Amino acid sequence: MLKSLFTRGAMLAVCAVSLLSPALADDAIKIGSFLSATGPASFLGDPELKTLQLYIDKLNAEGGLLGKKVELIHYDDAGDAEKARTFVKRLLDNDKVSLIIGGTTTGTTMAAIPLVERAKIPFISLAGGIDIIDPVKKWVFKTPQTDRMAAAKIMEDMKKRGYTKIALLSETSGFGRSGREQTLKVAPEYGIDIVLDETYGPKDTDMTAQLTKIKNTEGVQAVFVFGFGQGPAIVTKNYAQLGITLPLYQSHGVASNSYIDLAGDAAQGVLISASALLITDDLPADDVQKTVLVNYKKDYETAFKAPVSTFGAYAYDGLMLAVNAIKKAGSTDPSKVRDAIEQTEGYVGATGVVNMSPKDHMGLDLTAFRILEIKDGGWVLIQ
Amino acid sequence: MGAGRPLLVITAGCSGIMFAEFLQYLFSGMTIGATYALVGLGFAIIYNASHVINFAQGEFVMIGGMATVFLIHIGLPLPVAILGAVALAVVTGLALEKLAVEPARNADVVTLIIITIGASIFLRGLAQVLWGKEFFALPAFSGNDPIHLGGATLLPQSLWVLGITLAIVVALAWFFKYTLIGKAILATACNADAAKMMGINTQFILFISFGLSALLGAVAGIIVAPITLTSYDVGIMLGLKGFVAAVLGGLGSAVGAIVGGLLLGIIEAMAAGYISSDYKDAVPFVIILLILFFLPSGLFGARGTERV
Amino acid sequence: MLAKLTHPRIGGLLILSLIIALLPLALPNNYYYDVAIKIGINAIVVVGLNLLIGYAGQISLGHGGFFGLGAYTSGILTAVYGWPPLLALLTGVAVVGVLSFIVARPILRLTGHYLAMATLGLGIIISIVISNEDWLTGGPDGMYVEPFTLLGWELYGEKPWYWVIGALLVISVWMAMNIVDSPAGRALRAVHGSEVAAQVVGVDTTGYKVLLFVVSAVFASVMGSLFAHYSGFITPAQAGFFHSIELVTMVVLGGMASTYGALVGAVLLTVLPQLLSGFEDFEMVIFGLILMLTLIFMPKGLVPTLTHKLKDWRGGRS
Amino acid sequence: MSLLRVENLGKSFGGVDAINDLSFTIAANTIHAVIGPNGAGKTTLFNMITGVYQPTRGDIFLDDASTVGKPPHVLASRGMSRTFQNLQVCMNMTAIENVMVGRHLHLNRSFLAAMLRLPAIVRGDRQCREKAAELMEFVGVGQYIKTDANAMPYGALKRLEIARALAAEPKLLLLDEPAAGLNAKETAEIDGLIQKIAATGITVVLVEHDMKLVMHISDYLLVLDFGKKLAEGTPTEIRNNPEVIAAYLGAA
Repeated sequence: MLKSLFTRGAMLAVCAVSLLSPALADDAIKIGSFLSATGPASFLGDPELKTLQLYIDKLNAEGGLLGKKVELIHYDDAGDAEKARTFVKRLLDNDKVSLIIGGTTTGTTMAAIPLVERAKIPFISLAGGIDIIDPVKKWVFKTPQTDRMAAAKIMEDMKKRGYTKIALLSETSGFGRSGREQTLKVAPEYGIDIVLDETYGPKDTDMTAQLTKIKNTEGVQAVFVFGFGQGPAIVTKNYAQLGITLPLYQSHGVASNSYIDLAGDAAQGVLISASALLITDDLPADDVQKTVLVNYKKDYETAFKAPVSTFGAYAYDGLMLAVNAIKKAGSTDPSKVRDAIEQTEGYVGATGVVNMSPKDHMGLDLTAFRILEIKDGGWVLIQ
Repeated sequence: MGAGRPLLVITAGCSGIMFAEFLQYLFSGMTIGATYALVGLGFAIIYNASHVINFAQGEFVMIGGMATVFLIHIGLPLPVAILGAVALAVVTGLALEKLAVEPARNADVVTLIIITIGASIFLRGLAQVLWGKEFFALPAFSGNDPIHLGGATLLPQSLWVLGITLAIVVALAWFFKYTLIGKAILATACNADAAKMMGINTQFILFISFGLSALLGAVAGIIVAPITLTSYDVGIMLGLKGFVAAVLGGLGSAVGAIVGGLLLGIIEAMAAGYISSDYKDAVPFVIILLILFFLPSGLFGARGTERV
Repeated sequence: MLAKLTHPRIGGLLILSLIIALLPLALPNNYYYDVAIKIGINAIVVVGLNLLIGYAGQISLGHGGFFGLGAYTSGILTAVYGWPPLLALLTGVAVVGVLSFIVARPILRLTGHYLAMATLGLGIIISIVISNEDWLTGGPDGMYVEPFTLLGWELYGEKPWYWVIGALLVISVWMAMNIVDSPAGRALRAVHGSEVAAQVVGVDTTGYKVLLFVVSAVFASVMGSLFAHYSGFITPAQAGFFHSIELVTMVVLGGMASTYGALVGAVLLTVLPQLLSGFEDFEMVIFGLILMLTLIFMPKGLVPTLTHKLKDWRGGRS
Repeated sequence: MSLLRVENLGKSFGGVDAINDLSFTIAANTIHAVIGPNGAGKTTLFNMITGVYQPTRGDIFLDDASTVGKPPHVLASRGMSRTFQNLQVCMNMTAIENVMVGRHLHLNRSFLAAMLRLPAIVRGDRQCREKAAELMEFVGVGQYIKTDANAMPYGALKRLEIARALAAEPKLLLLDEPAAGLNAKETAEIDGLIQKIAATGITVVLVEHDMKLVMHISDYLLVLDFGKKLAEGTPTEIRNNPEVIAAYLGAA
């Protein structure tokens, strides 16, 4: 037994050496990535990783970039910021990548920022938190809309419908916490008063207690839920169970078909702020994003036989921004690539139209969000 | 008189809402608490047979829910899928005992804890590879139209959860009281050495208890999946809560585990409703610390003096 | 003289110092230094925890909480209130020391799984508080921490940290082994062997358990503080349940009641995720399997089992 | 003056009296035996004397000072030490370390000093180790000095417990069934050992079933039956006590 354990150990050691040593193909362009492909944020990280792999393979099949192969070096941080920090160090110091795309969550992204800033390597984050790009950090960019934008878009819609008193139910995950903070900040700008501020845990399986409280609070006109994963789906079901008839808003954290599948009939009439990807087929032909979205959706769904999600689209935009910038810079020189990303203008992406500037490292405006309503198990564009 | 009436109506309405609110918290708490109770019972059964805490208990819950979803997905009708899932969980439980716990029977308590933690990581990883990382919903057994009761609402599925939990408790009580194996398990729990001398195969008892608690876990996982959804990693939290329930009740006490589970669920719901939804997860732990400080062996745990 | 060298305290420390001194020759870049530093930080916590779990036989599933509390005390006091790092670290020690002392008596009256539950609960409460009070702690997304400075000298970058942590590791191992091989240490091991026997020869077993609980909590707090300054970024996960479990796993995997076992456990569990990262989705399956198999076949942990085998093998030859 | 005085002692477990209204005294420099059938409350009595259990009623005095309410380690520091019916050897330690634990009260117990391994600790430990080795020789397990406790035979472990108890340098030594599980030859050796211990001026109290041993070495006997005192006196008196013969010896 002991002997076999030793052989196993030896094999592992051999594996280790081959895994740890920098890849041999030195002439390839190395793009590093760390995503939460497993763990609580895996349903964000998983499509992100798949998208990166899909399009890098495509790129290579078409002859690569600047005449070189592109190599994706990816590590799974499982949503753990400390793991992410070590993997970023590994990407920077050991794998010597030219650019990093990754950070599924704001927490993992924040852990990476000091390292990329010090290493002076461009970094495109796929996480939502506004703190990532506000204040602007020289080497850090991001592709998803911020949580502040999500809050603003929803508040805008509420204001339009004349709601002034709402209840907020947010998740105690990083996503929900930051979303709550931004909502509390943005609401007064739209003259909206948050009369009840409740939370639920990311692993909670029952939110009827919080919803009962909301139901019994006088004067609430609408409810805004800020969370991702299964939580919002359970909230939606509990909402229907309690027979609450107030309008229910959800954030872009639920922007995938699986939310409708999970919540079932209870999702009828739910309003969300989301990217146009969810309504690709219904988009008017003259919508600027139409072609991009149709192609991405087709590519992804053919390759993985699974419905496309807006999270994968963040990775698509991240990769395209990087590719365009490397092409424009004509090299992988980090500072040239960084400048090129910062100069991105009019890039039509899967999330929105991106116009970066030294003051804006995301480059999206509120048009990147649409208000959708769930009707009969599908998404309908409201505005 | 005319001025008094509306006031009366308001107060009555107010207390009516308060009562309905309380009832709602109670329903939610009991539904989720029943799940904790079943998982806690699984902990108690294995603990009784071997003084092992099986930290992979939550994974049985996951296997129950996920396997049912998967079997329905490949086209089996719900009842068959449920049976299949329970069978899979039981086989996993038995294999876990045979392959992982039995070879290390004489190891330290902490070592066994870590072995079962290793097993739970392994099972979770396997589920993730086999069944994916998404969340799934099981269809409710009998629709989603809420039942209204005293101003509060209850899903038909909650009745299933409470009913099945009750049925299991009754069945277990019968099993322990009237079947040979049941009695043997009790005897082993009471005094393993004496049981061994009486000709009871304690090794076999441990084997059976793993199967039994896997069954309980799987059933819990299936009956709550329509309400709470399921995914490859639901076992972590449910396992932890089940352990809390088992300790709250006094480890090794079946009644304790049931009461502990229900209590835990109700405390959580009440804490979320009346205290703070931010701290509702901390409340059960504060309570359990206080209980352990004053009743070092839980609510129903055996109290006695160690013989030296 | 030779006999002295083969004594585990002296010979072992010599070898450990030698490894720490020579290791940089084999570390090609900062990433490797980073892993080495994390090994060191984990090892020091685990050496302390091993005194409690391995030697005194008291389970704790809550030491992640003390680590996190140390990290956040340092983080908050330096970043938000501008305190000097050393003072913040000592405040962390005081906070953790007092907290662990207050809870130790009621907690350590418990035995076995009840003790496990109570420490687990304590750790979880700490992590929930850290995660919820985001006005102070940055919430679940974590917070940035200033680098460690002492009298105007800034400790920054992997290489200096490597030497600091390396030196602390040698000192910690030396101190831990001193404790084990002393009247106090024998008393503790006797508590594990037979508590009542220890009591009737005059060992204040509760007193020692409390003391050890506090000492191991303080080990964790100090390393939490240093980790916060080294990494520059902390999240509530540092105080979380999984971190606590990870620490206990290091103790058990390496071998309980073996200070070098604690070191080996820290090395393995820190390096393993780095090795397995290439397996992507299979990482968890393989990790779980390694954990199970190791402990099923070596229930006493790696170091005690292997030294035993080595002894047998030597004995068989002579 | 008596070394140990027990007054109206009682102990109930869940309403059942294990010991009831028990009074007796033990004089210094004697060998005192407690006998009685199984379940008579002998071990319970020992546990109360050494502070492992707290009595429900009554009082115990060591050197005329009450011991009730004091934890075992405090009583140990007042000169009491004991062995156990069910072995309580620390199997996670070596044999000699077990004995060294016995000297706990006579050593520098400071944690800080131990952590820094101050010279005083090193010196104290060296002397302690020598003393422990002497004691192991004294009780007749000298050949196990370098052995792990879990590698020793049963008979040797019983003696090791005695050595550990002696290491504390007690005035009063309580031995709970020192000869249980031993063969005739080993029992005879224990007989000699107890007398040797008594000869050094230590007061010995023992619980024992082996009547031959008890009658041979004891100066004085206390007979318990169902938690009550049935008789006490010298071996000769006990041997001729009709009540004892009826209830105990006759029945056996």
